[in-house]
Amino acid sequence: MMTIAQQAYLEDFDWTSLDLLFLVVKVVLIFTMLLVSVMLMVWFERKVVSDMQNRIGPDVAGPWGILQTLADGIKLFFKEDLTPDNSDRFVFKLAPYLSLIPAFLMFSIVPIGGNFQDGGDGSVEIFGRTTFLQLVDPPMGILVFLAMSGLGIYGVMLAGWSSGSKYPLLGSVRATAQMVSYEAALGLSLAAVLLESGSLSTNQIVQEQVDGYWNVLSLGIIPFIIFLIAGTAELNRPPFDLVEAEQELVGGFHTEYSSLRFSLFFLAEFMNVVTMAAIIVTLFFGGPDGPILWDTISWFWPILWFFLKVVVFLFTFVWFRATLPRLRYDQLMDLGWKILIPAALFWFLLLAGIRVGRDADWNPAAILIIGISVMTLLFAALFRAVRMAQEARAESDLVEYG
Amino acid sequence: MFADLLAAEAGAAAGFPTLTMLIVVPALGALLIALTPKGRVEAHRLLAVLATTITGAASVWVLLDFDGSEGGFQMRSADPQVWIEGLGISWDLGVDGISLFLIVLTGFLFPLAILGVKPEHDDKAYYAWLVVLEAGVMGVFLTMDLFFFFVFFEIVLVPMYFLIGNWGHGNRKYAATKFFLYTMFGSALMLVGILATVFLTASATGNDPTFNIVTLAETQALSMTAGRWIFLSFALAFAVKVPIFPVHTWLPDAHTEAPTAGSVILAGVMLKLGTYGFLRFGLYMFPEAAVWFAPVMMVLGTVGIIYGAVAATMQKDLKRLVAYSSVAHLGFIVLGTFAITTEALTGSVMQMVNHGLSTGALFFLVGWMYERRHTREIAALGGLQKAAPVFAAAFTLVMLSSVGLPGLNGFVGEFLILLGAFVASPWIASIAATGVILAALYLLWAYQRVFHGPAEGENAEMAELKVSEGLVLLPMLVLIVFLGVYPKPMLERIEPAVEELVSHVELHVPDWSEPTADVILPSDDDHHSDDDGEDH
Amino acid sequence: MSDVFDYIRGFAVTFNKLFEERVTGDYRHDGGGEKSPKPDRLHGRHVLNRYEDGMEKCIGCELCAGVCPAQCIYVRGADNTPDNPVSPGERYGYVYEINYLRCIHCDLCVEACPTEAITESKLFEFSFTNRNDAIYTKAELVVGDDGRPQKLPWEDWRTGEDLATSGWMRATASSGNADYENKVAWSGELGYGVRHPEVGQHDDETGGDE
Amino acid sequence: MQEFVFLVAAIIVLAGSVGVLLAKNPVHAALFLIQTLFGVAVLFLIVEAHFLAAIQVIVYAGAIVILFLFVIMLLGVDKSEDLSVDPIVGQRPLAFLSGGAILGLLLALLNTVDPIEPLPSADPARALDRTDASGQRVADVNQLAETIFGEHVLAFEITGLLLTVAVVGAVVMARKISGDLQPVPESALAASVGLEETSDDDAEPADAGEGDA
Amino acid sequence: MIAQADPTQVDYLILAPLIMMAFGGLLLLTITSLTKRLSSSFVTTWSVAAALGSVAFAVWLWIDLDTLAQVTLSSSIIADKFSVFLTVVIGLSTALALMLTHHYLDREELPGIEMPVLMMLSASGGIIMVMAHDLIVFFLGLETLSMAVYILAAMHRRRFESQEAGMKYFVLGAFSSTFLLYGIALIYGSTGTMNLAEIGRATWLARELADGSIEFYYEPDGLMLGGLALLIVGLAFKVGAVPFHSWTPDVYQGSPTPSVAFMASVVKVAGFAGLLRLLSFLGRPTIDDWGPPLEVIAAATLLVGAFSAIVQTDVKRMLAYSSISHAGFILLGVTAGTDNGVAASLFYLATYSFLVIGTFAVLTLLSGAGDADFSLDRFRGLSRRQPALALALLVLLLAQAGVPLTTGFVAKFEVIGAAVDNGTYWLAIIAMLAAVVAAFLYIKVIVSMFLDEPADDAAAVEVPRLVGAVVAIAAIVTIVFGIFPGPIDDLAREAFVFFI
Amino acid sequence: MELTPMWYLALSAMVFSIGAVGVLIRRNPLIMFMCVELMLNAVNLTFVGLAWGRNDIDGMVAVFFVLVVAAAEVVVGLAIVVAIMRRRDLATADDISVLRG
Repeated sequence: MMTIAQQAYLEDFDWTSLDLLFLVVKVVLIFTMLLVSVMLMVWFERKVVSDMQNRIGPDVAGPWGILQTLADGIKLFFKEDLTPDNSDRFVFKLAPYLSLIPAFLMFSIVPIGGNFQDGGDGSVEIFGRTTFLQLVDPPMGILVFLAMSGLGIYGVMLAGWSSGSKYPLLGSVRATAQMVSYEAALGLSLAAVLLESGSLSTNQIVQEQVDGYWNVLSLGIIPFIIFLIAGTAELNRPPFDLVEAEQELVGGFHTEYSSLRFSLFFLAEFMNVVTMAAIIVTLFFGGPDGPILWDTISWFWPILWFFLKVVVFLFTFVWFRATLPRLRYDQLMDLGWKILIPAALFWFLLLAGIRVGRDADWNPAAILIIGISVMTLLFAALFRAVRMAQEARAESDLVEYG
Repeated sequence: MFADLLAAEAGAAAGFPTLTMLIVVPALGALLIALTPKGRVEAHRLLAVLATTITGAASVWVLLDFDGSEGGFQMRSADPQVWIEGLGISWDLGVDGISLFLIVLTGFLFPLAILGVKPEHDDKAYYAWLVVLEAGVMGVFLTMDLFFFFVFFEIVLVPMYFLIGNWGHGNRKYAATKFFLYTMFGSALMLVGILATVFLTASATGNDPTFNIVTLAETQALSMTAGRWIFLSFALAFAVKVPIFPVHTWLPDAHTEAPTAGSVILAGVMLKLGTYGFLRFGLYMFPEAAVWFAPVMMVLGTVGIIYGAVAATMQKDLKRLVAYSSVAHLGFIVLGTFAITTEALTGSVMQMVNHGLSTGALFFLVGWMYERRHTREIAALGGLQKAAPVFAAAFTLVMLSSVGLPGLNGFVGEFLILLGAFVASPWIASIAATGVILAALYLLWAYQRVFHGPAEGENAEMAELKVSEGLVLLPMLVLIVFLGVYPKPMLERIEPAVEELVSHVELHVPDWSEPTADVILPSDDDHHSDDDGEDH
Repeated sequence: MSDVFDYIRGFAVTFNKLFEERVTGDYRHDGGGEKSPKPDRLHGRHVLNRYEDGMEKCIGCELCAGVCPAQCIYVRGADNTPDNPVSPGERYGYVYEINYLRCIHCDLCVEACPTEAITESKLFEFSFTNRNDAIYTKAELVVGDDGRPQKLPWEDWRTGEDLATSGWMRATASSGNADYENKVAWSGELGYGVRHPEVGQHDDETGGDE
Repeated sequence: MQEFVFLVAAIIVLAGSVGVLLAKNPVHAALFLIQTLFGVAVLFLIVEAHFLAAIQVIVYAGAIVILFLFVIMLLGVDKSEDLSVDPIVGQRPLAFLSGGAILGLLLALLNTVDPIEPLPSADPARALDRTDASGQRVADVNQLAETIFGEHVLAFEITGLLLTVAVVGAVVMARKISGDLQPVPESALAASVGLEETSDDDAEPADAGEGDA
Repeated sequence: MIAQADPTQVDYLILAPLIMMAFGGLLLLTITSLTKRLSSSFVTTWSVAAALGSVAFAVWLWIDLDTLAQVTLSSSIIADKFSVFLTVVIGLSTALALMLTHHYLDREELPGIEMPVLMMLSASGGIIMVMAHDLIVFFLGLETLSMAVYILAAMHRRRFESQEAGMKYFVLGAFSSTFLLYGIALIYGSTGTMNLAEIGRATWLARELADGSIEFYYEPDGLMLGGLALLIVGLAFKVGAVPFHSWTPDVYQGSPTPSVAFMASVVKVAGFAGLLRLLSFLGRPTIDDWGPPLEVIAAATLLVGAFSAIVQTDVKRMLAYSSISHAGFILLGVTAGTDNGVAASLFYLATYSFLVIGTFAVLTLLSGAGDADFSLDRFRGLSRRQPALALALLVLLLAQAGVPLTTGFVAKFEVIGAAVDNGTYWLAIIAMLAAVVAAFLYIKVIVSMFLDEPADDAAAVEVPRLVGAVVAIAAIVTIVFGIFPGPIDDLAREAFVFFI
Repeated sequence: MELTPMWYLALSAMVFSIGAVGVLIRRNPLIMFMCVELMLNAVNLTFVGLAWGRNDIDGMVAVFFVLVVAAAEVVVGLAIVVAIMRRRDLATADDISVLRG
């Protein structure tokens, strides 16, 4: 049975029917929604941060300054577009789009609504057509997110390189190392989710979490925490914003950008924030899952719950920014490689072990105890190895300089 | 493992594995020498002498034990020790009239070579290499297995290479390398030939491959073309080893630069590997090809005779002269081999021994002369006769043997060869005969220049032959005379084997029979070969 | 483990701030609130001073331009015409421009000035929409007849804010009194009155710092 | 429709690969490589290899090319290569010739092949269009998982070994080494400052492509 | 013929040599990271023990093989006598090469255990290759092997040449791997499977003849032909056959000597194992198809190797070319494609491994600290300084030259025998000529060692016990099995693959 | 015209050849690696095309493993390049020619 969402695929897609129209409408909707959400997100961030710093924040443009982002955008739009002499012009111009497009595409797999209660598959009826409230639901679903977040690095990287200037280059090299490193942790914590859902499709992942059996709890909180941290790093947001570290790198990869091109980066960055929040919600918090309070507007509740959850995570990101100081580069790498990745891996193994044990009817308590003790042992070994390496390095430095 | 081999032979009819002993004793001797501590020069020498003497004694025992009336291989073990099963390679030794005297010659010359000269340095390695060499040479003469033949044929290169390279004179590195590469190059193709023989025979007969010479020779399963090609590959190896005219150039260098013992062994024994190879692996294994190529080989042999003689005449270095005389002498042997008559073959075998004795002795004498005078240049010598008459006398005798003076051993061989060759090809034999005259020319001339005339400077004070040296030389001189006067015991042991070889050739080569002379020449007093041969 | 709680405490701190009172008032709109007082050493935009008789202090010596690390000052001097002098002495600043897109308000020009011609005010709220506006010419920099900075259209300040000036010190006494050579002292400024020296920097207390 | 998408993707792929071949700047080459990889991912999608398309992008674009770019930037080796100089006289025509030969041979071979169809002997359990109990087509990722962890489990384990080797190797190469370095041989130094004689004594210069097919 | 007791069960005995080797390396890695300072003798003991353990398991497996071949893990791994034989060879070679690293790392002051670890992991890749019964597994084994060897080549971080060697090896290695992989893809296209047994089954078609009997015939399509050609190209690179040899001299010269010893033995063994296995699963007709080109490759390899070696002044480089020539000899056996040929190749591989490791062991010693100077001067008068070492090297060099009473001779004898048996006389003749030409260069070294006077300032090099042991083992094996090659030969014959 | 696996094979042959030429003519090791990646991708295309044509999952499995190998190769190769470049500021392979050959 070919579902409608899957009809976005080339085969079986009826190019003449209303399917096409539906698709176009969905694309436009998602696009608009993202743009609007970016606008609001920027405002929201500035507002919340200023609140947390006992400031007022933007309040001039529009009520409570809500149109501030729009004003900024218009300003940027009219600013002079500079291209440094040293730059690699083609790449310099290409880079912002490389940043923006993956950011757009990433959202296409997020189910933003639909009834998943009582075994529902999340489809809704609109104008007599059954459809999903998501752009596409490809079988490899969540991998699109990983792929796009991988592609997003190019924008940052090439922007930095093509500027022909040292700070952007340093910023982009940092960004690359950081994003590649944290993508591993991201993927590994994601694997735990996949283990639970048994499918890569986001729709399936949501279906499996229905009625409050959210992954955040059923997987233990660890994968979620790792995903949250790694996701923040992936977004280059504080406290992982070494990429732009103003004090050291002026503005990081986009130092040389101005005007519209700069705004594209800006847009992509915040779009990614929104998407990341949406993904977290989808993966760990049941997506649009939530109680349907009044049946008359049943389509409304999932959307509401979804956006509420997203807003909570948007707030969390801002909260991070307001609270945590920026990490040093080596701390960043240590956190990623020595803590998050092993932890994600070990937790994944533990979950897999429990699952196997469940299938084989082993004593769950015993598995848990044994598993956790093995994990502890492994972690101890890991830390010992790290300490050994540090000592050895210190010693060799001593020999070298002493 | 050796114990196995010994046991295998012990179980055989011969009772005691004499033939294996001929190879194993020197090999063990070398091992013992290698294991003896470095400084014990006398111990090394003693061990070397012991090993070679025991081998020599054993060879003599083989000689005595040999049934002279039989032509085939004797003393073979009934149950050959399998070495590589999949290829049908086994440890199988045997001796017939052809190899018998070469074995004895080897057993005889090695102790003398060791006793005759002392190395100037590195005694241990020197003796070890020499004794290893003996094992290799013995192996070539004794083995009944193509594979082992090749192994021994190649392995002798290594000790000889080191003997020349380490204890030789002047340009020794060059000479040693040239020697090694030439002979290795020669035998390279032989390996292909050997393998082709084995596998072609195996596929023709449908049997498992075997490397046994007798089996292969008796089977004669090769096609004519294959046989000829393979013969060529063998011939190249032997031609280099002999050496035959165009591929001889390594020999003067090697002989000249080798230490005295090396020269003696090289000339006395190692060159015989080639001529023996021609007999055993040319005629015996590929009779058809041998007959087909015989004219060419005879011509080459004759060219060698004349070329060697002419080149010898022009040499300024006495040792080099002797080396070139070897080329000439071996030309005779090749000529005799490919004449393929009973007389010529008998003569060839005889001449192999003769050449070993006379040239070996000559090299001894030249070597001692060099020890005394530190030069080998003919022009720098002269009038030695006065200072060292005994030395001169010995030299005369040996030289005359080399020339082929009747009454000495050289004559018998050369005469038989020419006699046989004349029957096969009068023209070639006639030309070859001039070689005898040329030999007289260059040797006598050299003798005259070196020993006659006024003795000047150091030449006048040259020391006389020492007793120890005399004792080394004496057996050789005795044999030279004895074989010249009374060759019968030797001939009658050789002939049955040769007869059988000739009949083997006749059997396997259609339309060919042993050339016979229209006129039976009056035979020599001691030459009863025809009658004896036809007795059985 | 305590680390984790420390983190949580940190988050609690920022979260609690959400509900605290804002420290910033809404001063932008008239009547919307009071501006908070400026710190003593705030460096605002420059003014070119005059003597009491209305003569300009600037003598066009270009020391300020020379010392400026951002190279934002452009000065060209000219000879005074004897019958109508702009400044006392031979020369006066004929052209005096400061580019505020470059100026970093380091105050070095003020220290370099031998005549105290250039000083800094506490006015910093100016936003222009044109690059040309960023370059303040002499006409805009020089104080008005009342000895106060001129208010330019794009500058946002309220009455009285031009009263405060940036505090600064000098290495040499500006008054020309040889007794105060090498002593740190406050300068008297036209129109702003004499400020009290900060503690420990008065020559009476320290007696010089040899 | 499929054909159209294939053609577009094929053009993208070919243009990208020619771009890699000809780009002077390594960064541009990397960008062209991404283009190719993306085209290949699309081609994967056409035949419903969704999972492969996704990991193609994740692994290649998301990791491999990033690594390339990272190294280019880290080392600052992004200077353009002068393609108009033939490194070894005659190497370039030869290379094109051998490339053409490879292509020609391959195409000729392919031309002889019968249409590629499912083999009669094929195992239905491994068919791509296998359906599950409910008649729904099994997604490629599920099939891949079953095969990789079933039939090819050993190969999967070996990839672990392989990656360990790669990591150990990378760590070894990247580790700071104490002590004095042995001098870089004269010839290398001469080459780096572009002295004339290097071209002389390099009669047979280092050439990575000599042993081609 | 091929037995698999229960497809769902894993036969761990078959995997034991592989597991032993791989886990030996990985555990060593783990232990090192957890201990403060690991004595290098522990590392050596551990790694050599693991390699020998692998050999021991392989021997057990050999004895245990009651059927002709056993497969496990969905028939992706095969244990027949062929693979077990080569596993033993790889294990022993690895053990010897590991024994060299100890001294080398100490002398060159290269800290770290990565060299032994990488060697062991690489060797496990080699074991996978020889045991592979599935093209994917084979390819992954090859990559594991190669990847580790690239690093081993670049291991001497203080020597620029070493890294250069690593890079050259890597670029060309990766390049050739793609050819191999493309070949695998095309074969897959032709047969629809990558399992060797199934490929064999798919390739051999049956047809019923008029008289009712069934005839098996082989009809390769274009994909199969192209696939095999590309496979051969890829593997020819790995074994360093002409014209895919250009990496060999540079890599050998630049790489750390123990790595070279490892490369020359294990990598060659694995590469040839692949060649033999891949050509054999399709049977005799494959050889008929590919015989002529392979023969040309073999001849070119022989000649180029031998002649290029002559002009070298650097002994290590010279040995690199000579190793090319040796590859040509082994190819003789492969091209013959007969039982004899395969057995001969196996014998050659087994004995050559010892030879070459022994030779490079001596080279390691003689080059001295820095591992850079391999000129002939280093060998001058070695016999005076260190007669035992010189004698051992003499034995090894003579064996490489193919002088009788050494394994080198028997090996050459057998491969040439195979070529002759197959009727390719011209190839056999070229091989012998190449042998003579090559002999010249070994003689050059021997002359230097025995006939030249030592340089005045030449000091005797210290011979550490382990390296000495390696040299001694190599020399003894060379001599003993040169005189009595029967045992190895029997094993090699027992191990040959079936050529239909 | 209908899309057949042959289209895939032909395209991959072209990409493979382009990659091979690239390895041969380019001197920058990094670009050489990229060309090797091109070749690997060509192989992947072949595998996928064939798997589709034969209706068999094995070809796709092979692609999976090739991806792993490609990743490992790049890691090792780039590590070596970085090690080399640290010692000398060279970008082209034939500048690196200390070793003859």
